[in-house]
Amino acid sequence: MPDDKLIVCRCEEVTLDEIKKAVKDGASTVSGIKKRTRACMGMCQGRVCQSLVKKVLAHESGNQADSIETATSRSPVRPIQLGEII
Amino acid sequence: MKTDVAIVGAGPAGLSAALYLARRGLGVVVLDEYFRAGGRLAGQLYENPKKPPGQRLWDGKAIAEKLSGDVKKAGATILTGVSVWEIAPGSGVFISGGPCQKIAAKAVLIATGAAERAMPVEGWTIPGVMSAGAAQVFANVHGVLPGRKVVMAGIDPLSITVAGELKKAGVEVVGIFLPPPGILAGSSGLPQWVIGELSRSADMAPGTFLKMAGKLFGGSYREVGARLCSLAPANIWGIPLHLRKAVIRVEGEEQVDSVLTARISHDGKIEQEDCRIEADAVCLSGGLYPLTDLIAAAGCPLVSMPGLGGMVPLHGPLLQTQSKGVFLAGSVTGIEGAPVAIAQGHLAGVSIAAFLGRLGKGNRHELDRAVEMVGQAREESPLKFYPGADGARKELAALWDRWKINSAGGNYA
Amino acid sequence: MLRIKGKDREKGREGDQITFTFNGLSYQGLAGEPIAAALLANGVRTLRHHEKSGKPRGIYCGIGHCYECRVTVDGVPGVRACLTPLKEGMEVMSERAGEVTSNEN
Amino acid sequence: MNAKSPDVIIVGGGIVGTSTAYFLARKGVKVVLLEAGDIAGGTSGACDRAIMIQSKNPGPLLKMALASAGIYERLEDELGETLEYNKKGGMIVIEREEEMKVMERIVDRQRASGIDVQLISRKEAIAIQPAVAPHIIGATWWDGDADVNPMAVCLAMTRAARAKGAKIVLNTRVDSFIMEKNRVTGVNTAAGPIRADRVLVAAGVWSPELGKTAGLKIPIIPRKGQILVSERIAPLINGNVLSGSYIACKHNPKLAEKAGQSEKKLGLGLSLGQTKNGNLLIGGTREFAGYERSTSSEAIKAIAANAVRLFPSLKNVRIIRSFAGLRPYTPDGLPLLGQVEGRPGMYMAAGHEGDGVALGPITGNIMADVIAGDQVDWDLFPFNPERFEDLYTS
Repeated sequence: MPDDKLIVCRCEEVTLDEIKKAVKDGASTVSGIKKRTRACMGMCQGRVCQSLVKKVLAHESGNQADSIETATSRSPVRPIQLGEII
Repeated sequence: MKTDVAIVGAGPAGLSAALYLARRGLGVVVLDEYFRAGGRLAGQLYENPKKPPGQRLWDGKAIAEKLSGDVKKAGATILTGVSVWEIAPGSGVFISGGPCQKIAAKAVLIATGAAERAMPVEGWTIPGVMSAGAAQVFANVHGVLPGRKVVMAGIDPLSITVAGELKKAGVEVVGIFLPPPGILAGSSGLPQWVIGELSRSADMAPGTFLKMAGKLFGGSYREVGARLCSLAPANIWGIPLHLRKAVIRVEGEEQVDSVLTARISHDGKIEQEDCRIEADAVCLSGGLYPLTDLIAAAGCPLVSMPGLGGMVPLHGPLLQTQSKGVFLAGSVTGIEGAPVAIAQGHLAGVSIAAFLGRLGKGNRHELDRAVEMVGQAREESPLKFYPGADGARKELAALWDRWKINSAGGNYA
Repeated sequence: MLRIKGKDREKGREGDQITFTFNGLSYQGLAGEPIAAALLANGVRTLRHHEKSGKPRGIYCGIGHCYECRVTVDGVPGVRACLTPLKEGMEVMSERAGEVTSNEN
Repeated sequence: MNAKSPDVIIVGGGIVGTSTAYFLARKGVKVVLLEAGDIAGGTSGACDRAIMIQSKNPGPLLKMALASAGIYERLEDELGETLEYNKKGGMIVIEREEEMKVMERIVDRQRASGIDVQLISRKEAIAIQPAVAPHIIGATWWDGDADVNPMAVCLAMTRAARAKGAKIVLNTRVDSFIMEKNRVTGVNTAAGPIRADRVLVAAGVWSPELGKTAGLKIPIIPRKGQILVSERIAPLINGNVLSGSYIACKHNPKLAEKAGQSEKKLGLGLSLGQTKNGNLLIGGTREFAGYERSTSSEAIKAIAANAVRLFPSLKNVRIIRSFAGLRPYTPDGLPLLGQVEGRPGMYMAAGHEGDGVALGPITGNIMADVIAGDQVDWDLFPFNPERFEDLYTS
């Protein structure tokens, strides 16, 4: 399957190929992938793709997926309209 | 809005905790993002072979209706269509879409359940491709089918169950296939691993479809081996279950029109492109993981427990967390079935009542009893989602004890 | 129609047949069912287009986590169609690239 | 670690460290950059994207910011990467008469320094920024302000440095200096010691801890800034926007006294910009809260209220996350740049507080000259690390 056609992050349309390239560029954490590719930075905030990103990181570094730290969760954990919180 | 306990999630765990707490006379507000209480209970209907005859039917929708009715009768408030965006440990939760901005509460119960793991395939953003869980919700809860001709990718208890339910509802289920092999599918793209997992869970499977799968794979190793060698699909109630074929691409412009499959070797490599199948919907299944973002944002550490479905918040035997006054119940503590979630919800309720000093001295036994009931629910559970759950629970308990000792006892006796 | 007929119709507890619009076209749905269910029942799968690529998107997770099904409902953008109950006369619109504005006060 | 020691060790992979590595490597100097985590893993990866020059205090800092802007203008071509650099101007919106007075003085001084910043009327401001609240009484505007993706800058500088022979070592914390008497001769890392004649400390807020191991009390304190990120929306904000209250308080701390208790503690002031992707970055706070990087509902709500007051239509916009960065504050608001005389071999480039993005490229450029021993065209006296009397503890 061509990696450049397989979307991993649906929100930001980041492909497997781009994530692998980010790993080669030095990313070793979810946050490193985020800043290089924008994966996990869209509306769903990684609820869909973070586990996939971790799998790629683990695979490329020869570790278990569970050894990759989950990105820090920060509020708001759901999108909120500014008008709702003022 | 002010109350004693704010409960996030109106699924089996949250409702069961609410029922206990409201009956104890505590103020309870249950919050849920969905517009109806019940959570994933709503889509469940199966028989539990481990229960005595007469008690085997598990009608999730009826249970959800009764539970939420009882909760309201007991005096609790259920707010639906409300999203919780932050826990303020010790002071409540912040909400969006509700009648106010904050539910001030002395204790908070997080019962946010699980989310589905993505199982991507090229073309999975095309409309008509949805998660297996979504197909289940639309068919079983809303009475709307995902399509007329459906392909399922990803072989696990959920996907087999959903495929069966769709077939029963009149959908032509073209087949259940492996996910595309590669990094993202990992072991779930390997025929051998899939068979192993299926035989492990199928011997105590709920529902006819999984029992069929149990008959197919729960047998001898020789039979499993034979299945591995065979390119012909197994057959579950007329649905072809392909252990040597994977969906490798979904095609279509504005919506799904076909699916490309490939033959897969024993060790999970694409041998050759197989054929193009016409379909108007594709369901993807990758299993479940605990939805922990809310509790993690409150600063609770997550620990890796593959046996519980992934990262779970560190918590104690009484479902307490490191944040004082914040408790957990249900699949957020690890993926398990609804009966376990109900028992955990009850335990969380008793535990919160004790935390708030409302249990009463003579009622300490209620805590022990509630812990026992969770154990019993686990024993009777018809399905283990992940192997190694028991070991993971023990490991978690040990981690909790270590934290408690290191932090000089924490806040709990 | 993708709606389950007959006895299984009781599966949904939703109410009467009502009329709503999606991108200006008129559809029938059941009051109280999620907007996404009503559209799917009518065979409408594309709910929006991706803001950057313009590629069509529809229901994905079905339970409010993925935000793929967000639409504009009666002028309010970013509403999840899978979580929002349908009401008589609702005006539902796709969100398309460049159309997601938040300028109106 | 490696057989041949480098000429220069750079500690820190933020915008200062990576740009110094690039400019040194461009000179052919053998550089090793050591980063405890990832490139842009600290302050440079948790800031807004404004290169707001008109808000700088007239003087040496402003002069440097202008030179930095010159580097930015050709940096995309030079590095061959897109950095989302966009010179689309900047506005400071003014709500109150007392802010206006402060801003008038600042604008006069800046114009005298050669920046063509304008004080514009309420009507003119609304024409440029249609979403701004009608209650403002005026604004400033300067075409020369810009914005950039700071993470892209750090990553591109790193790649370019690497291409020119620099060695970039990630996930490797520097624990201490190797000293021979007062001379710095290398660093100790988790992966072992590395020797070099010259070591640059570009570790931002994490510099003081390292400084201790060389008997230095580096007067940098972390100042937390919380920022909200919105969903992608159609273009709404032109250029960068700051609130006058923020600038006025920065230049006239007495004005800050008028703010409410909570506002004062948070150091609330609006900063607003829109990324190429359409997300709004809505700031922000300036808090002394140690090294913790959590965000709080208190701050989120305060930032939201402040933003909606100045841009009412933001009330319909969803925020999808928040983050916090630690800005390296110094007591006199100027970074520490140059050689540390009492510690031969040690160089410092840290303490830019919120000016790191604007000043990063020029800082790297100057430090490369200083470290390489080339002619330095800048008067670094105001930035001399030794201006702090109690710098040396031993």
